[in-house]
Amino acid sequence: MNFYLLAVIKAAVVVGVLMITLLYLQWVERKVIAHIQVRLGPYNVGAHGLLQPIADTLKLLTKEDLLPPGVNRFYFILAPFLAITLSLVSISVIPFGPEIHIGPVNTWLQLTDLNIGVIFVLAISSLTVYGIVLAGWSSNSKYPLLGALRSSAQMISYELPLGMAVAATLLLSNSLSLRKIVETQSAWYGGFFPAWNLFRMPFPQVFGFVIFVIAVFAETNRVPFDLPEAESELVAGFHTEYSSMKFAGFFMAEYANMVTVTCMATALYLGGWLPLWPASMGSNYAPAAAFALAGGICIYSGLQARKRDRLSLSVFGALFLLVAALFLIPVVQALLVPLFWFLAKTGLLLLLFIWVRGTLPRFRYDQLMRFGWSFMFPVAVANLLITGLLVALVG
Amino acid sequence: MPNAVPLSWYLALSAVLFTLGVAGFLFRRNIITMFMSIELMLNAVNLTFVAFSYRLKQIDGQVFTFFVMVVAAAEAAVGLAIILIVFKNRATLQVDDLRTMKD
Amino acid sequence: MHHTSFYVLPGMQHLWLIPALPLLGFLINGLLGRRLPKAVIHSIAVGTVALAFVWVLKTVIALQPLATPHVERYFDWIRVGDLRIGVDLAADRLTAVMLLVVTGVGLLIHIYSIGYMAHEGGYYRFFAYLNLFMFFMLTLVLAANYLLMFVGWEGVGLCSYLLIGFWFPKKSATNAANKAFIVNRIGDFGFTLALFLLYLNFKSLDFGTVFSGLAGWHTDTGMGTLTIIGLLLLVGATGKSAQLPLYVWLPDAMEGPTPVSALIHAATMVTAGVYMIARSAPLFLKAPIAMDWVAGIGLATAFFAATIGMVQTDIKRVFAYSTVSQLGYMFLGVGTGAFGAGIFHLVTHAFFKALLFLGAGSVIHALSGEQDMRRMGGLWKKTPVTFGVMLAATVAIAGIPPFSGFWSKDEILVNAWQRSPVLFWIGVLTAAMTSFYVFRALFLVFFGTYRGEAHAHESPPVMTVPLALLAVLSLGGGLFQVSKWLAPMFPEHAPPDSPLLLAASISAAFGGALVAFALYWWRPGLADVFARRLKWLYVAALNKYKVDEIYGATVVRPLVGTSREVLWRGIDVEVIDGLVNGVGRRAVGIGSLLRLAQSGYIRSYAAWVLLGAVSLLIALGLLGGVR
Amino acid sequence: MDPILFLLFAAIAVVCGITVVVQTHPITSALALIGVMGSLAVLYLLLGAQFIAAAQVIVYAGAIMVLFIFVIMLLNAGRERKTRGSFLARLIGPPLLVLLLGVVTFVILAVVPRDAVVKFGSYTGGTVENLGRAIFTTYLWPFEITSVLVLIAIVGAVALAYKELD
Repeated sequence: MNFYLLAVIKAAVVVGVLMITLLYLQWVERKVIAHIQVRLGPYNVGAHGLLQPIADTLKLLTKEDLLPPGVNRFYFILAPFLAITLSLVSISVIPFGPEIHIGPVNTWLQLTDLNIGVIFVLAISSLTVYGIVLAGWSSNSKYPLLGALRSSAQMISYELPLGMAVAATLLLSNSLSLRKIVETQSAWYGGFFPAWNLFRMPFPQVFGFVIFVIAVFAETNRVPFDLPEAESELVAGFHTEYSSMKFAGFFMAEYANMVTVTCMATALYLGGWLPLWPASMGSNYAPAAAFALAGGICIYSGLQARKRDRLSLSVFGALFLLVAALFLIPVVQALLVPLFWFLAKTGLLLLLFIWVRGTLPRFRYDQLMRFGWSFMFPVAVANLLITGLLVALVG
Repeated sequence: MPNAVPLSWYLALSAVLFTLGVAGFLFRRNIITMFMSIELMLNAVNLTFVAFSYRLKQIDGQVFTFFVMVVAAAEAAVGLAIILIVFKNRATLQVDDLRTMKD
Repeated sequence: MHHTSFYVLPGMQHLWLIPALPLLGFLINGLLGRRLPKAVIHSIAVGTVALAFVWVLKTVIALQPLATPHVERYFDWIRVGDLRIGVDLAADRLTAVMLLVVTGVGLLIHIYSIGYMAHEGGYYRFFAYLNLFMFFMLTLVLAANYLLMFVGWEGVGLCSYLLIGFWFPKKSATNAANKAFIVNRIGDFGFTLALFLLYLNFKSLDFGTVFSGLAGWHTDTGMGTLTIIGLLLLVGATGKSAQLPLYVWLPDAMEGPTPVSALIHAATMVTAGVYMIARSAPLFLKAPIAMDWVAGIGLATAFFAATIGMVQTDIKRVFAYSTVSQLGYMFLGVGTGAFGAGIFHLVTHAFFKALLFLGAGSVIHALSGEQDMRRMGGLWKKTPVTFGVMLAATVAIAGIPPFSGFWSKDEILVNAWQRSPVLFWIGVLTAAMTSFYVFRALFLVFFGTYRGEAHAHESPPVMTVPLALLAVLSLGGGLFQVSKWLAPMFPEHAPPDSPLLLAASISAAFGGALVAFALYWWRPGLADVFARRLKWLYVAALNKYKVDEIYGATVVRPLVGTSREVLWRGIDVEVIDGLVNGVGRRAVGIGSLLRLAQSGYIRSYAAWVLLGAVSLLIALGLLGGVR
Repeated sequence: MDPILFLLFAAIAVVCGITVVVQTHPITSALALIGVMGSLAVLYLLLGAQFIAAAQVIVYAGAIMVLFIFVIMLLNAGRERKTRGSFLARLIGPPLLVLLLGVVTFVILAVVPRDAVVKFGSYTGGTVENLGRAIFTTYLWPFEITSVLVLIAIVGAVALAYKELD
């Protein structure tokens, strides 16, 4: 099968899935936060507000795309595109799963595997700052400018601990290709305990993982590091002046970045598509079980839910059960189980993002900087040094 | 169309870029732009390094490029700090205004 | 090039450690001494020297029997064309003797200095200099080629300069230091010329190469060349070893602290000339004329200095002239082909002369700075230990058998007799005079009634213990069969020691002692009587024959005059300054032109740079390399 | 395929380079310069220098140019004024530039053999492994010294910036 055609197909699939994910990630976030705050969240547009994202998108599309006076038109328009493009590019090296065989076709569940994949992602993420900076500067307005300066400073400051943490995992996996990094984590300690970099001997990357997560919170300008768009002081930060689709662009960019970094975390620390326990112990049936459980819960809660939810919930339940059944088919299993594991891990991390947003207050700017430079950075360096030392001694 | 590029094309490209850098240094009046022209020249030279490293199938050229990058980073840090001070003291970025050594 | 790298011979002895250790001490004290407490300073200084001494012992024992020279090549120092000077050290029997003397006596003097310098300023400076001196002296002794030897040679000169001028606030001290340095320079000039000639004729400065190259020299022309080389070396030696006519610096050198006089200006440095001639023995043996000159100058110096020494009243000066005279003895020895005897006398002299100086130092210390013998006397009660060691040293130098001085001196005299009886008789006379002035000093200082007013007190043990050790060496030093041990190195024609000669030298020794006894103890008045009778002679000797004044009139003043009138007023002011100022003026003129180019526009400068770069490119690309 | 890629990115590089020079607004020049750097990174990839390509993006585009843009934004540097200084540069500049380009091209054409071609993938030595090995063995000393240089630069920049602050 033609290389280019295959590549195009894969790209199409990935982008499509990603777009839907981005849409519904917002829905999930709103729902979860709502429930954290004991609200219902979106509820009326479609069952449980399932159509809310689409409605929002339509709204943004139809809104007037206004260009404030005095802006630097070219950069003002360029900025959001830059942001979203850069945020989408790095997804192309993420390995979602192992090599699969569909009839005559053998392919990896990955767009492309660079032998410098990790560095590639770092490089791209080091560029994302431009979108924000340009937006802030070209808006020709003080809040955006301040927000842009803040966020770029913040990104640059947190890129160092990020890179350091990643470097430590590279020492363990001894490769820069994300695919190989995942493959090196496929061992089992004692036949059942996963040798993910998170638990990897000689030096489990627990600290590295924590640092990584905190750093990407800052990289993606998420709570508690969302100062660039700290509405209480900067209105909406760098995208104050933006409206309609360009605003949506930044929005998407932020969520795309979230997805990317969670995928990175999964691949670097959580063993990518590898199961939590070996297939010999029936990990292949975990998806089925999980979906079955979810379906059960839905149906059960549907049974004694109010009239309006009764139908929708049981429909969901049925769907879940169907998926569970699907996962029992060997062929499908072979194809989708790794994907399931990958998405499960990523999804949990995304939930963490949302959860934190619902829980933590925002940092003050000086706190942010001090934390980044005088805590994160030293810890990351120490982590790197210890790892290197142990690898040199033991490995 | 042959599926290969003459090495001389790469070198020619770097020559062009270098000349552009020099031109920028000569004809721009803004310190920052001139500084950027210098970076442009550095990049041009890097290209030749890498090209020759390809030609000789030796890594050394790339090592030099690496060093050039490091030095460029250091130079940018200091140079920009200096520019900040110049602006602080003179409130201008126009090189032609900065000639107190003369008068 | 095997010797370009630090390669290890079978049985590598790491000779380099011997000089390196004192150098280490010098570095530590010189750099940090200002902050270190005195205890640390002198323990470092003494410790390093002690270690060096131990290492010397170990090496000498390890290298037994040392029949052939043991050479260690470390790395190339100079390599120009066919000239190759390596940093090579060599050890043979001669070196071994010198090493033992230098480190051994040096160690004792270091210890002594702890007590002597206890109350002086610049404590760390003093010990740093001493260590530096040890470094250079050991380099001189260990060097395996003339140039490295010359390095040590100059180095010890430098240290001697620094230490003579140790009390630089004293004008006389600085003058003495300058004098020593300049006079030595004259000698070194001869040495340098000798080195050039050696290289011209042997294409090398390695001892081994040069001496093996000598085999092919029989022709008279060759003899001529060798004679010239020998004479030039002799000039160098007369400078360093204070022989006629360049001895004048040594008496003044007594301005330095007494331990310095003992170490540098009695025991070690001043004997460098003797060592150098002995080292060049093969060369001198092929140049008999030069040999005769060595012997002649040696004997003349010995006699001449002795006459001066007889009448001096400053105790240190007496011993200074005595040193000059004894050095003359050594020259006489090596000059008459008795290299072994010369070195033997060098060793014994190192013992008793160091002892004399240290003893004198102890006396001066006891009398808190008094140096005039006329204001001493009767000290044997107050400072018994000092008296005892001084007595030992006196009998040793006077040649009273069976003490060390007698043996070495006797050997030299016997060899002198071999060459010609005249040499012998003058030598005996000198020996008598030597015995006279040392006993004179002894009587004046320790007997009779005390003529000074300072309150005398015995020195601390840190000073007296080294003295005692040196005393033992001075008395028993004759047991070291140095010349026998060195015999394999030199064609020693061990002459029959006839009873006549023996009697002559013994009687000379006792005669001198008796005369001194008579004049300064039995009939104190007699001395002045003699002085009045032979007034002209006495005064002449007392004023050191006005040699310094003569030099001043004939050499120094004309030199200074010409320098001032011609070099300074003429060349410097007119020509050089004129040139400089002229250049300056031109520069201003040119600058005023160039200033037009300085527009103050960075980009103009950039344009200039570009112009230069492009023209360079054109030069390289079109005229140069391409195609 | 190769020539297309090369020509494409070479064209981008040259156009961006020209933009750097002719544009009077610093921001534009800066972004154009980033463009040059990006396309050069691609060319590095074609030359089999993957790591250098990535480093090019991280260091130049990601760090150095960010600094530049920072400063431009901080000083809010607008279009440059037309000042008529340095008559000389305008006088001898253009001919010299032409000459420079001419000479260099001539030399290149003269020296580089015709058969020297670049074929994507025929040399992939620029891996992180090789580069790291070279840096930490052959070029260890330069590398260490460079670290000192960077330290000095940091200190210098901080010192200057402080002065700038108060």
